[in-house]
Amino acid sequence: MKTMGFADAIDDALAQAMANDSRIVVFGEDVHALRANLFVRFGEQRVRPAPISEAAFVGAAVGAAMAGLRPVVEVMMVDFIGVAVDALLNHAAKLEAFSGGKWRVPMVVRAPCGGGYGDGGQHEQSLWGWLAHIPGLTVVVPSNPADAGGLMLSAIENEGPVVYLEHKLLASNMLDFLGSGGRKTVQYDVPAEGTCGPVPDKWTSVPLGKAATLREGKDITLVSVAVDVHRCVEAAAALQKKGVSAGVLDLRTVSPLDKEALCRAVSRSGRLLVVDEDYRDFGLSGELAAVVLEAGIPLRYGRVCTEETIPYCREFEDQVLPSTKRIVDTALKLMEQ
Amino acid sequence: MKTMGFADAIDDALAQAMANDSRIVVFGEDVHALRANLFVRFGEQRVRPAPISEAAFVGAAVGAAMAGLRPVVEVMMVDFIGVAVDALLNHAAKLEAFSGGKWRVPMVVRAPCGGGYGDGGQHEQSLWGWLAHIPGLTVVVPSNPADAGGLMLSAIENEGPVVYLEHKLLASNMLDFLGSGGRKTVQYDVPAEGTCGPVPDKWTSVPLGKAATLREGKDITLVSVAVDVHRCVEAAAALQKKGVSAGVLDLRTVSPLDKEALCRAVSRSGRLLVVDEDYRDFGLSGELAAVVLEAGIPLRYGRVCTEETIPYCREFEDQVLPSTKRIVDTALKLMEQ
Amino acid sequence: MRPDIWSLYRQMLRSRRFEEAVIDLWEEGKISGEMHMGIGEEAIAAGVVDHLEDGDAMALDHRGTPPLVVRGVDLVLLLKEFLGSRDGLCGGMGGHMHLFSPEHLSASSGIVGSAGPVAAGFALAAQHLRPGNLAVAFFGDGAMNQGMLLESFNLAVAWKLPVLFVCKDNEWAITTRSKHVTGGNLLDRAQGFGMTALEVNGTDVEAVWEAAKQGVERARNNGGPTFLLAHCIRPEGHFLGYPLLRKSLESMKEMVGPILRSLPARKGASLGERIASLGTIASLIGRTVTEKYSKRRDPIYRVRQGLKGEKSRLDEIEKEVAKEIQQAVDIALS
Amino acid sequence: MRPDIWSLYRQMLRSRRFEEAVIDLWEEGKISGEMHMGIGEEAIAAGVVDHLEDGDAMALDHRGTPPLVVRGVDLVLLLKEFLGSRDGLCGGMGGHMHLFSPEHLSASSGIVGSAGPVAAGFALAAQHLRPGNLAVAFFGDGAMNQGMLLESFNLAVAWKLPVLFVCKDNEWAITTRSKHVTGGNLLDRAQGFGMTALEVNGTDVEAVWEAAKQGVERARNNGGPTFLLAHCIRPEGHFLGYPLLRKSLESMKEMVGPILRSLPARKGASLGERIASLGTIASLIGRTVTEKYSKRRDPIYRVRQGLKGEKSRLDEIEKEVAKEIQQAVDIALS
Ligand SMILES: Cc1ncc(C[n+]2csc(CCOP(=O)(O)OP(=O)(O)O)c2C)c(N)n1
Ligand SMILES: Cc1ncc(C[n+]2csc(CCOP(=O)(O)OP(=O)(O)O)c2C)c(N)n1
Ligand SMILES: [Mg+2]
Ligand SMILES: [Mg+2]
Repeated sequence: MKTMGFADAIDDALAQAMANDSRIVVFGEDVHALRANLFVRFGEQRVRPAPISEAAFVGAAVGAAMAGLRPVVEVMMVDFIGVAVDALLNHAAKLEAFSGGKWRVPMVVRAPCGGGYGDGGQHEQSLWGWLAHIPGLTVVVPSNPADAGGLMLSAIENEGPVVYLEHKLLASNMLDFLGSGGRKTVQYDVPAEGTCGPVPDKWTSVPLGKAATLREGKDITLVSVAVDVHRCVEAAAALQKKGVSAGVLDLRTVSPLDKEALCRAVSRSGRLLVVDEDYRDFGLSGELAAVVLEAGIPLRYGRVCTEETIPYCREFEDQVLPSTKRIVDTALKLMEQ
Repeated sequence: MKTMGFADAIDDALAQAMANDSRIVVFGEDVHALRANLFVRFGEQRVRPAPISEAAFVGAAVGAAMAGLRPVVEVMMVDFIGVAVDALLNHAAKLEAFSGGKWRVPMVVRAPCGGGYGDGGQHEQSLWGWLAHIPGLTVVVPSNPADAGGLMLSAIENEGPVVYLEHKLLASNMLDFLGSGGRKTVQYDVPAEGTCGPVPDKWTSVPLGKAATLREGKDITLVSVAVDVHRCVEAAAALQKKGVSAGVLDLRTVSPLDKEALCRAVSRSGRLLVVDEDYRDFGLSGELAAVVLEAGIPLRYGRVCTEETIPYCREFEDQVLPSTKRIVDTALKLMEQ
Repeated sequence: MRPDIWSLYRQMLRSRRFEEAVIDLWEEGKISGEMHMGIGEEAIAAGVVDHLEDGDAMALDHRGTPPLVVRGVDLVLLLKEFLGSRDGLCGGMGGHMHLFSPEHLSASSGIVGSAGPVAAGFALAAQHLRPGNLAVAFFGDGAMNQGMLLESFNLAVAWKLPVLFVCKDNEWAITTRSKHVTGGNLLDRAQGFGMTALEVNGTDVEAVWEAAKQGVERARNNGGPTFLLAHCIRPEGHFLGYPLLRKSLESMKEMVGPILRSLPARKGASLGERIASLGTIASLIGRTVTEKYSKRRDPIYRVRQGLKGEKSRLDEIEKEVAKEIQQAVDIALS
Repeated sequence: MRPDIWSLYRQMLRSRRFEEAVIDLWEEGKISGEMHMGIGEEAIAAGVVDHLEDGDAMALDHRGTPPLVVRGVDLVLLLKEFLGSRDGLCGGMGGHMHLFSPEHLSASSGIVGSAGPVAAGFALAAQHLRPGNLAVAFFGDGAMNQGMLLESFNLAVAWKLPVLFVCKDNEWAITTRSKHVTGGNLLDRAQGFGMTALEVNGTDVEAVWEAAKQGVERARNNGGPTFLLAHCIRPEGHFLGYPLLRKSLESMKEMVGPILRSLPARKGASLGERIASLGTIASLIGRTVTEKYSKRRDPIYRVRQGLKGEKSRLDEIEKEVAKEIQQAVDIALS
């Protein structure tokens, strides 16, 4: 056991995989700089800077994966997937079905996501629920270094397409690059346990589709991914003081969902509060409600999500993104029901 | 009152609007042929064929709407929105928020959607729930000629961006063009009431965000849009025979949702069955569960949706798309709970 | 090395007869979806695919049949896929717009322009895993306005990818005359990305073969991508049942009725503009119909003219191919 | 008609001083987000925007400040928006990457390449509603590989839209040298779409003004779009706080540490390739630093050299502009 940063963990696990499998290639804009360590160690052929042509190079990742490579293709921010999503929606996600199961697409789309550093509505989206709507895509959203590395390994080992989202508030290099820019004059509400933590000496894969129970609770279950997992833990502690026993479930994988873990927790607590940095409507928060109801489990339900375009102004932004306070308040309201 | 086909109703309402407002322009691939009547009446300047450049011309619709026009831009099938969705995700949907409310984008994206005629997984998607996930977009999905015309009027009159989806099984010109191709040797399960019906002599707008109760029911509420609304009506009749009183709600607008109508119906019946031709997970079906739960209404819940990539083979396709039989079976299961 | 005109002719004929069989099955209602024919493109398919070897890949568009037939994909599997049968090439899941043969590294897609990025990816894999192999992308003139295809040109040049981009220019995008919505000319456009671009008469199989040879060799020798603009025709219209080619009167009435009604409608464009629009539609129909019935640019007719002297051998091939196709159809339907 | 160098100079200086004030506010932590400077592009902004009239529109990229300053947008509103204040240009909702001024028909976006389609739409509206007006799109060399921009070139030509496409070629896309990922040259690329293309030294405001004049006149006279390739520099790096320009040692250590660790790591590329990668990174840093400190291609320095003789008038403008900016800052902060 050693400790490592969130971003370092991803690159470290990636490096381990690349060292053992020459079919793994990395490409995307500025990867020679953003992944300088991989660029130096594995050379420009395997860590290849790309033009600003997401549609072409994400589409190329599909073809490359079909033809024997295991590409890890980088989209600089998940917000930019808009120009390339056809490659996922109509190609990567559909190929196995189209080919009658004969052909699979072992590719990873790696993209920073999330807000909390004042980058505005086109650069702070989460979109994991949006992408998870597409059958055939696996969507992974880690919340700490150990999961980040382990899930990157399983993403690479997976025979189908995986969208791997790394939250910019957890990836310190990204936050420094896009946010502080070396300034000491700005602060961000960064969850310590998420940005740096214990990791194994040798990476082993963390299974896809398995949630992690961070805390058992008999009154209410808080479910989330990425940064908000830590907000939930904070909220659970605050709720404890108010005599409310709140459990916290870290989904880790948005699709496929760990339905057992979810239903087990909610059937015990009877209350589900979804905390989702992605947009509220037609996304993850609704899906979790449906899954529990389909299991025939009666529940009280609430959600704390991003409900609108994320504002640039830090103050407004804090009001729009889920916060510990909003979680606690909504949980207490739910307790009254 | 006269009767009119679904597709004719849309073009007729559009023609009425265009005759009264010269700012309304139509462009998209092959509109000179697909909308030949508009092309002849309003000329090539206002009904303009476009290159196969959805990203550019949907993006251009955003700019055109910002600068004073009221574009109705056509995407030949909603499946193809994948190459142009950035214009909706990061521009049309966000501009009002970005500009602090100073600038709005009165544009309509018109796209045929839906399956049931063996066109395969890249040409039969619905995606209304996927698009509705984006805050700032209105998503309209009519199920009959009267609504189709009236909702097109309100879509055009709306000051924000509207995605207007016309189901290909209801638009006989589309079904003939893409499906039968003039053949008498193929059949499709086309709901008569949806393809042809009474329409007003002069079009007036049907309000956005208002559902239509097609049938009251005290045991279970079937909620849907487009073609499946008619499957639900059929299923409700079948359920009646089995002694189950099933109500049917036609949402008509996916976003914004008519939450009152939904909650009213479900609080009465205590059971919600969502029938959604769009993909099941992280979409409309889950959102409806969340809305009802948020209102504090206890319910039994089920859904009949498309769960995977739509197969080409007509036989498999019928199994994957929602069907009256699946609706009835699932409803009866729900009744046992 | 010179092309073997006889084997090229046989391949073209196999594709033609295969697709003619598909037309019958479609008419009988046994095939669903938008059935796009490659009739008129056989010389391009034969002239290009003849150069491919094991490990070479193909990214195809919605007219993927001829390249797959020429590449040697099992005709019965193909037909069964068209018929949506469980034991078709893709188990009936993909259909004729989504044909996949891993053994031949061949994949098609119904999304216009997507053959470019996918071929770039195939070529990237070749660069890493199979040096000397290449990827071919087949697409139409309409696709030349699709951003992802244009991006893939640049990507292939920047990464020096072994790709042969083949543009089958039939001058149509469904009902649209491409020149009406396309700026400049396609050769300049491809060259503008720093790519070697060749133009060829796509109905002349030997010319296609010679041009493709250059591109294939450049790719195999790590010389980067080549763009091949091949002019051809679209006698069957955009797809089977194409309205502009309907013989039945009522379907014509259906089309013309609303148009004529809207001609005098109150409010709208000036009469001049309306007449102009009518003219546009009329000329599109006219052009479509003449294209169907003009033998002149039929690639198969062209070869036959060249080989007129050898009638007996032509007949022999004709018989053999007819037999092969008939057998495939019989098995597929049995 | 000749350009008024003095008013052009004043506009360039206003933009420069404004952005220098922004740098201070950013350093103080009062501005968030990725703060992209237009420093080095002032001659392009001034030389192009000087031709615009009421009803003309601008689609801007992530470096939208100079064109908006030159266009006459209220500096206080701009600054307040940068500061995220409730009464900023967009109520603090958009920020410096999403600046919108309906009165000036000006909109920016942080999505690379999107200025093309939006400008095409602005131009379409002009064609219908304001004949004689045009739209300008500002974007970078990196955007020239973004499909939607390339599509918009074709769309503008096909629809004969009054657009002036202005490519601010600083040869960079963040840390990437554009020539390394771009095939051919950008002028040919634009011409490949059948568009008139002009090349100009983007640090020479009079040259930009003359070239822009041609494009603007063509657009106003229904002559369709023009592409203007303007070469410039990027002295401040990609954005403020750009790692390759950090002075602090520890941040350099942070960057260099992992690189050096991975140099000898077991398994991976050959030592030669590793050295090559190192060399690439080193040269990028070197290039970035020299670009910051070479006055030679600073557009403002260039004008001053030309006007050396008129020192007193230069100083006067200098004073007036400094005063204007200082006042704006004071009001914005008050
Ligand atoms: C992205 C996208 N837009 C539109 C379509 C609808 N569509 C299918 S084929 C076609 C025309 C393609 O023209 P071209 O590339 O020249 O091929 P051709 O049919 O002429 O062989 C269009 C517009 C599509 N399939 N994908
Ligand atoms: C579609 C998209 N991809 C990637 C990015 C990230 N990004 C922001 S600026 C930039 C470089 C743009 O280069 P260029 O167009 O030359 O403008 P410059 O910054 O050099 O002025 C990139 C890649 C983005 N904003 N949008
Ligand atoms: Mg064509
Ligand atoms: Mg640049």
